[in-house]
Amino acid sequence: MIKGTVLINSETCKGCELCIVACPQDSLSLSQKINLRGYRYVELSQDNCTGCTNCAIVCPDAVITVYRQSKQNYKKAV
Amino acid sequence: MIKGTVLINSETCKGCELCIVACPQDSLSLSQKINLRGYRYVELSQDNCTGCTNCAIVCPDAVITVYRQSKQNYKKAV
Amino acid sequence: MPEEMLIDEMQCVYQKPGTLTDEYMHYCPGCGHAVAHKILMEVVEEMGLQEDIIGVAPVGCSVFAYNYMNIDMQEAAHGRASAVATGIKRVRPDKFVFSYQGDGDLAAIGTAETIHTINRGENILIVFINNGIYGMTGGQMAPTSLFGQKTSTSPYGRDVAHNGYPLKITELIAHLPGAYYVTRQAVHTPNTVRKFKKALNNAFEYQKLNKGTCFIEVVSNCPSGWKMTPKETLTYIEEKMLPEYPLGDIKVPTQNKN
Amino acid sequence: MPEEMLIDEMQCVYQKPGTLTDEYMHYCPGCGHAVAHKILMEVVEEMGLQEDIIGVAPVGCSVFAYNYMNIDMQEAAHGRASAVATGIKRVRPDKFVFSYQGDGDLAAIGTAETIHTINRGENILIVFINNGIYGMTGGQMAPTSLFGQKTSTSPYGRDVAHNGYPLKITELIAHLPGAYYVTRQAVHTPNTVRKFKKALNNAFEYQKLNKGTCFIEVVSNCPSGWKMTPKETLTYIEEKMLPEYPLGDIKVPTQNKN
Amino acid sequence: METNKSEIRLMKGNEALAEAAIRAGLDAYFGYPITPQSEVLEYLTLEIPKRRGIVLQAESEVASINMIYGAAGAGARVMTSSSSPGMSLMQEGISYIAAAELPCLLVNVVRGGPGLGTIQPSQGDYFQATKGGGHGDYRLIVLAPSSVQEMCDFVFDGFKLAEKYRNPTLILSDGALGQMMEKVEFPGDGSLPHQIPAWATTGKKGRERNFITSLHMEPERMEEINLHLQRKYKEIEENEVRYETFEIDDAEIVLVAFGLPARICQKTVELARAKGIKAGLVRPITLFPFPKKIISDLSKKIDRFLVVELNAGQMVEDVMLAANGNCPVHFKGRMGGMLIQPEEVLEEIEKIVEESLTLNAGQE
Amino acid sequence: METNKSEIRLMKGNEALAEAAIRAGLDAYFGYPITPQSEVLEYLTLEIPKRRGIVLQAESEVASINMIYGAAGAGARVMTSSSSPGMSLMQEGISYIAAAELPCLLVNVVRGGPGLGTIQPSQGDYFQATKGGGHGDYRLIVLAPSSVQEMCDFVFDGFKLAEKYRNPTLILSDGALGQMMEKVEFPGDGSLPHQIPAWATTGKKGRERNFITSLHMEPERMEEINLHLQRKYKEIEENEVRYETFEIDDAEIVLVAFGLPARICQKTVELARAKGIKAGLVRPITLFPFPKKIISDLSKKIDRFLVVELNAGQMVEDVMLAANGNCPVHFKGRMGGMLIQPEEVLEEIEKIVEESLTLNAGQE
Amino acid sequence: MYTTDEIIIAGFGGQGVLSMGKILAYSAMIENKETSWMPSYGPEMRGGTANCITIISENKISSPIVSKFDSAIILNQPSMNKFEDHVKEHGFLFYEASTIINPPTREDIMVYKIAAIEEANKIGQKQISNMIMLGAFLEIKPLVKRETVLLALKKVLPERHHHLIAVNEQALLRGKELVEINYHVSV
Amino acid sequence: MYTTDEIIIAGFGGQGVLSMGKILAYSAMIENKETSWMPSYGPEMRGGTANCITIISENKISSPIVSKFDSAIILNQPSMNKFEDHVKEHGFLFYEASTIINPPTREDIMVYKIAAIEEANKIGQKQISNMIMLGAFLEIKPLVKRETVLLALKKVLPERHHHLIAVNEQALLRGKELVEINYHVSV
Ligand SMILES: Cc1ncc(C[n+]2csc(CCOP(=O)(O)OP(=O)(O)O)c2C)c(N)n1
Ligand SMILES: Cc1ncc(C[n+]2csc(CCOP(=O)(O)OP(=O)(O)O)c2C)c(N)n1
Ligand code: SF4
Ligand code: SF4
Ligand code: SF4
Ligand code: SF4
Ligand code: SF4
Ligand code: SF4
Ligand SMILES: [Mg+2]
Ligand SMILES: [Mg+2]
Repeated sequence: MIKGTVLINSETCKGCELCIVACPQDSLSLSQKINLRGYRYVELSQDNCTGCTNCAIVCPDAVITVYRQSKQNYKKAV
Repeated sequence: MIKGTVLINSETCKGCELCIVACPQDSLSLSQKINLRGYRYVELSQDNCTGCTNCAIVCPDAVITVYRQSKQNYKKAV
Repeated sequence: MPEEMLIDEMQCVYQKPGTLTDEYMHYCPGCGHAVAHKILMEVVEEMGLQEDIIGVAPVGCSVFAYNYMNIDMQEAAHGRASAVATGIKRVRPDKFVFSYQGDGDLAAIGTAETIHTINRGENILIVFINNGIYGMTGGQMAPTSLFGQKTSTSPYGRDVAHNGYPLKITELIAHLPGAYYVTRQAVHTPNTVRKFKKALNNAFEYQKLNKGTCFIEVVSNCPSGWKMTPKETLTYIEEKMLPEYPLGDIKVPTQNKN
Repeated sequence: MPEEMLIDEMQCVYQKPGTLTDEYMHYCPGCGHAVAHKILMEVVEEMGLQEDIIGVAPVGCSVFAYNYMNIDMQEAAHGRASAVATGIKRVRPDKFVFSYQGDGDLAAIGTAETIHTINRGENILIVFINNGIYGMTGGQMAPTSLFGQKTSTSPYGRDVAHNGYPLKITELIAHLPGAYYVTRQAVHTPNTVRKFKKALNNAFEYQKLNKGTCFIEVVSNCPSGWKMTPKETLTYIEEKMLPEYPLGDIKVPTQNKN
Repeated sequence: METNKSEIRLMKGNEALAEAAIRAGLDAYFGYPITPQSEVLEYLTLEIPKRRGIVLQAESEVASINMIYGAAGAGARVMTSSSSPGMSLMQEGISYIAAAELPCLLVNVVRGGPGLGTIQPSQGDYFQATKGGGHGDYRLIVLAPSSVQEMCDFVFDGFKLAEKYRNPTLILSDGALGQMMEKVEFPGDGSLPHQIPAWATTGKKGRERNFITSLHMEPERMEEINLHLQRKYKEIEENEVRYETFEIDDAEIVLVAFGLPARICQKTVELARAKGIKAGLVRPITLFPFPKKIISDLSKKIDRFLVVELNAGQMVEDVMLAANGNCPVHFKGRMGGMLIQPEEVLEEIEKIVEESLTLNAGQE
Repeated sequence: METNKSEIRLMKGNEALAEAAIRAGLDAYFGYPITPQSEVLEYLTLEIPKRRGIVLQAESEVASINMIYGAAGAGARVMTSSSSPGMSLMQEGISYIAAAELPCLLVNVVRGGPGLGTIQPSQGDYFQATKGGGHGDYRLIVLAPSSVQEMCDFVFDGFKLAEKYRNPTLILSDGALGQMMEKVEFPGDGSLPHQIPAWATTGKKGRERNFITSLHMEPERMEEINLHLQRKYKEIEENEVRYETFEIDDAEIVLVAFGLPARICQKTVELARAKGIKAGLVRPITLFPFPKKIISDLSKKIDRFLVVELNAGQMVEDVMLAANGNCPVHFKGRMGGMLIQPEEVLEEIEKIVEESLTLNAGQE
Repeated sequence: MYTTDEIIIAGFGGQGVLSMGKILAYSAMIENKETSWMPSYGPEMRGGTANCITIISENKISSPIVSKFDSAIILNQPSMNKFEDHVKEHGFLFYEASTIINPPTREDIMVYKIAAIEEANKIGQKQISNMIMLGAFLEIKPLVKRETVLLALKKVLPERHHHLIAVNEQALLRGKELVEINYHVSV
Repeated sequence: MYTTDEIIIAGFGGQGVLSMGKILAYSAMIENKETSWMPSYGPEMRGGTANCITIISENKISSPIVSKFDSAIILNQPSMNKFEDHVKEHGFLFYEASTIINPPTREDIMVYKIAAIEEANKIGQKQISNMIMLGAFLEIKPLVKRETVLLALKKVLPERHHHLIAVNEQALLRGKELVEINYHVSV
């Protein structure tokens, strides 16, 4: 399985959970903490991310940056 | 052939000639005279009218009243 | 007069309907508006609607319709006749209500009101006089003007690339579920007039049954705007208008749609 | 942070496009507008249009689009975005122009402008966000609200007899010859987003080729207006919206239509 | 819900207006959502199905006002409401309605303009309301409420005046009045009976045909129509002026303000008097007809006026016209959705008084 | 057609305006037919394809004004024209354009209102033009031509002013000026160069993004916008006032009239002087900014003003505001499309003079 | 001779009413006079009468619309009914003999009955009846020179119609003759 | 005790900000006081903060919108940043302990830190944190009686929620206790 990870901007996350629904790996979950705007934000809660970008694609607020281990030379998966 | 005739209100006729085109009997023609509004108006110029109402139906200005010899008890042909 | 002698023995088989006033009509010689007025009022008379109907006149050559039609009427702002008719029908649902509109009025400035009135299925009749031109203002291009048609604002002919396509608003609104009966008629020959009359009859019958919006397009002429004699307009209608705007029913109620 | 260590060895495969500004978006959590903005700007970035494109924002929740899209933009009056886009495109024909509009904006107050812009075949893209509600003003009924849908102005549910039918404006305008490419997309799943992106790509390619109006409806959600959590809106879209507004191309260019 | 007796409630201005309309026998409402007045439509869609009348969300303000034209022409008691940009779209329709002399009630819950502006309260549409934003010479009867209670009361007054003069009446409110809650006491249902007028288009049963129009091609005829309208407006000016005064008897400086700012200025008058400044207040309630006479009378005995508005200076022109140079007229305004505070007005008073003292000192 | 040199022609006002617009470098015209101004669109559709620019018949006036907004925002030199009912429909769009500070030229060939009214000439839209028929505090620069020549000249002036101040300019004409033919001398092409302004939306090549908006949710920010606009209007009032005077040096009664009636009043002045009445004339050319100072100055030395308008009395308010009670201001108007004749104005003068004599006699 | 002449020309739409006024105005412009031409406009023209007011003056023209006229050229009965009373005292009224059944009755103006249509038919060019009328008018009221009118025609007519200028000249002259031999003065 | 009290209540949309103000206003009405309630409105509420101004007075209320407040009840950090400076000198500020990281720094006002959310969680009814806050507020500023608040609740809540009134009463009392034992006065 390809190894990936995501970087989450906890201050722009609005806790809508759409990324959580979209993640095929169940890697994401809502934190108990709230950010300055009052939202519980998303965290990577499991180490099984494949870097599939699904979460990032559906994230309305462009909160998520996705990285993938593969060396292929493309910038975006979509 | 059924015998008919038409009554033409020469003052409201605008001389558009649409009745002339519509008459299957060629019974109508434009007069040389002009009415008060400056239009040459239509006259019954032949005695072969059948009272088919075609002229009256297409007359925009409701200038023509049509009569027919038949004794059938209907008021309008359309 | 020789006619008068004859007449005594004859029956009157066609006369100006009593639902038209005695006012002299301001329309140009041979104008289809006048025919449409007359036929509409004939149907109103024959169906006995005169005391139970409210009409809406547009801004366009037929703006004075209320001078000629001997019924209660309102004159609407340009393009808004169907909104005005909606206002009337909503508060007087037991009355017959129709709007009478030109192509500039209904298909240009009034497009939104037309579409939404029909989409709501307002239980009214819309009579749409399509003469492919702005008659009243002196012959400018209408949304329904034909390809290449020369008008005072398309002096080199209507150019699709610049002015867009002749708008078949009737076909368009037929897709709306609120439209119950949609038909295209004409008034330039005795036969087309008879069919138009039948269509009007249908429309009022449907209105009585509360069926939704009925829409009758009338392909009409505008001798002045087209810069033709009335006779010439007959050919133009047959040869130019009808191929683009073919006559006939576009949407008819089906049995199961009651 | 463990991620950062990993990241050094990894490649970035998805990030916020540079064509979005750094502004925090005012949209409610989970709002489809934000997804649509992001994807639109991704396409603008990938196609290299950023310096040659002018967008038009509507009045509606996306009224602030110009704060988020890092391109030249104009904010239009409610319903008039396509007229504004027409004005821009006519004087800047060598630029890419799009309008971005909600269902109230495009399909209610702006109906006439929508229809006539497309009928003229203006060489622009119209992005139409159909969330079946007036988001910005607090959840009133839109022309596209569903049968029975409860909104703040249809508290007992949309009643066809009173409020009319959900208006399928996209199917309607597809009948206009000026419409070159008409498609209905969504943004609630990774897959629909990918297809939406492809559609945007097509539309800008066609615009480059001067093909006429391209129209992309986006079936979108409004968690606030629908009074649901964002997650719940996903089900509502699938179960209620899509049956009424099925996804897919409605009009595609055919070979012979070049 | 008991609606046949009067009751006190705590309510938003917009909702109070809507409730009042139902109690005033509203036959039909046509409108389009816009902040900050959408509660009117929302309230009516909730209540009317349970009670009586028609409420229809139109596709636009243009459609709304023309539906109003149709329904009013057919003799119904009708109302529409909107906020600034929406009112601008109605101007053609309003001109038609005024010209065709159809009674109806219009409501503008004004927000900060121009353009899309902001949704906060403003009085920037005074000119549009009182001088006719549409084309041609016409006037609306304009009522300016300053409390939620008046948002209710003026609905009744508005219908009454509209029907008495066959003239559209406009309630010129603002976003704050629309959104705020206050106590309001409603009259019971049925206090304002309504009959379908004889001129209405209801089908020509048993009479000559009625028609509603504003078209008169012959300029001679159109001038007659205008003369008739002008006579009517004159009559309205003679009979229907309404205003309130506060502490004007010995006032040296008189504030003039309408709507919410009038309440704020009343507080200012109290603060000023506490400081020994002889301030007073005139609050025009009808903006057309404008209370010229009281202003004119005062102008001959006071030192100065200070007009306070939430705009760049609009009613101030009417005050100046009435004062006709008899005394100085000052202006203090806030714009773009900003409200004004009593203290701010007081400061302005103090500044003016001081300036005039310096001026007088300089002249000596 | 030679267009690069000036030439004299006999032309309708509407056509002269259209020809002038082409010569002034019009990039785009968007408009909708309406009598009595349709010749503008007609002329442009005939000429522009042979020359330069864009002309598009829109589906409505609402669409036209919003196309203007778009094209002006994209930096083009643009114009639209209409007549009264059509202008009313544009009020929302005009408020947006004024708020977003987009330069453009608007033309109202006024007809008799209110409502559908008549197509004959009128000045019933003065209030709408000068006080803002749309919502919020904004001003148009308003030019009032009184000859076919000025229908041409003011197009150039209009574009110049609009672009100088980033403000819409309105030419307030009337049906008679639009329809009548007179001699007109045109400047050659190219006399009014135009560059795409830096703020325009043309694609953000090599710079930060530009955006055009009138939305400012924060009332503090919206107030700043308004203060900025008000400062601009003030500047316009200081710099751009234009008017003409005739025989005012020793005048005892001064007529004030704009547009066509100003020509008619000039004749009246001649007739009056022939009868020994010391009459004079002030003709405001800019209606906003209004020539307050000359009126104010005169008000201190003359006996009275007589304002003559083709309406129920609109500019008369601005005259009264400027005269500020220094002398009486009388009014004579015709409405509904009726023009006024020099003799009729003379009669009014004689009546006023007589009345004042009686009054004075009575007072002695 | 005349400092200002205010002329009404009225008749049916098709009678060349507007162009007659235009040609007068054009001629005045060529002769460096002040001039204005104001048509009746809008839908009232439809089927009804058309008219225009042409003013020719040595001085700046104040109002292009007046209600009393120095001269009237009337081509049909409805216009006669409407405008007869609007001719100034001692003014001039020219009217078309063949279309006007009820001649004017005023005795304080100069009245000229011109059979222009008849004459035009004789010449065989129906459309020039208005030039015949104009010829008659200019003979009595020489506001502009006949040569100027022909110059004006050259400017107004499209190139392809320039061959008609000769027959127009003929018409002007015929008008002049008609008025010389065949008029009725009622003052 | 107080002739007029101008109160701002501010927090996130979901924190019951508007209803807290409404209940206060309703209670004042029941006690025959003058009152007004003015919400922030429009799309700025979206995702951002909501607030309302409630005024309770013995006299007619002039302005429903003021910019300086006698009392502030602040439920989140952004509102604290925005409104701290708007409390009048010697005014009162109540704030939610669990959401506000940076406590107020002013020394010329009375500040009350209330752990309402925590307490509500303890009681097991998340939604009543605002009633706890209100209980605390009313203990310090007895503008209306606690019994009146319960009456108001009865009027405001739909019948089906009337069973919640008991727990609301509990919450009010808990607020009263909290403020008695656990506050910090900085003046
Ligand atoms: C708001 C407004 N815009 C424009 C006009 C001018 N106008 C009057 S009628 C008309 C169009 C008429 O065309 P159509 O609707 O096709 O009617 P027709 O005369 O051809 O029957 C226009 C543009 C107007 N009166 N009001
Ligand atoms: C002329 C005018 N009318 C009404 C409004 C109020 N208004 C603002 S946005 C909107 C509708 C928004 O709905 P939609 O277009 O569906 O956009 P959404 O917010 O759902 O994205 C309305 C009615 C306005 N600003 N201007
Ligand atoms: S990139 Fe894919 S696997 Fe990783 S968190 Fe996002 S959705 Fe889950
Ligand atoms: S989709 Fe984006 S905003 Fe929503 S929870 Fe996930 S990261 Fe946060
Ligand atoms: S159709 Fe009517 S108007 Fe036309 S010529 Fe015949 S009778 Fe006359
Ligand atoms: S009734 Fe028939 S036959 Fe007789 S004139 Fe008319 S069309 Fe001809
Ligand atoms: S202009 Fe055309 S539509 Fe109008 S009356 Fe004349 S012929 Fe009929
Ligand atoms: S109200 Fe609806 S459309 Fe608007 S931002 Fe919120 S969720 Fe999105
Ligand atoms: Mg037409
Ligand atoms: Mg929406």
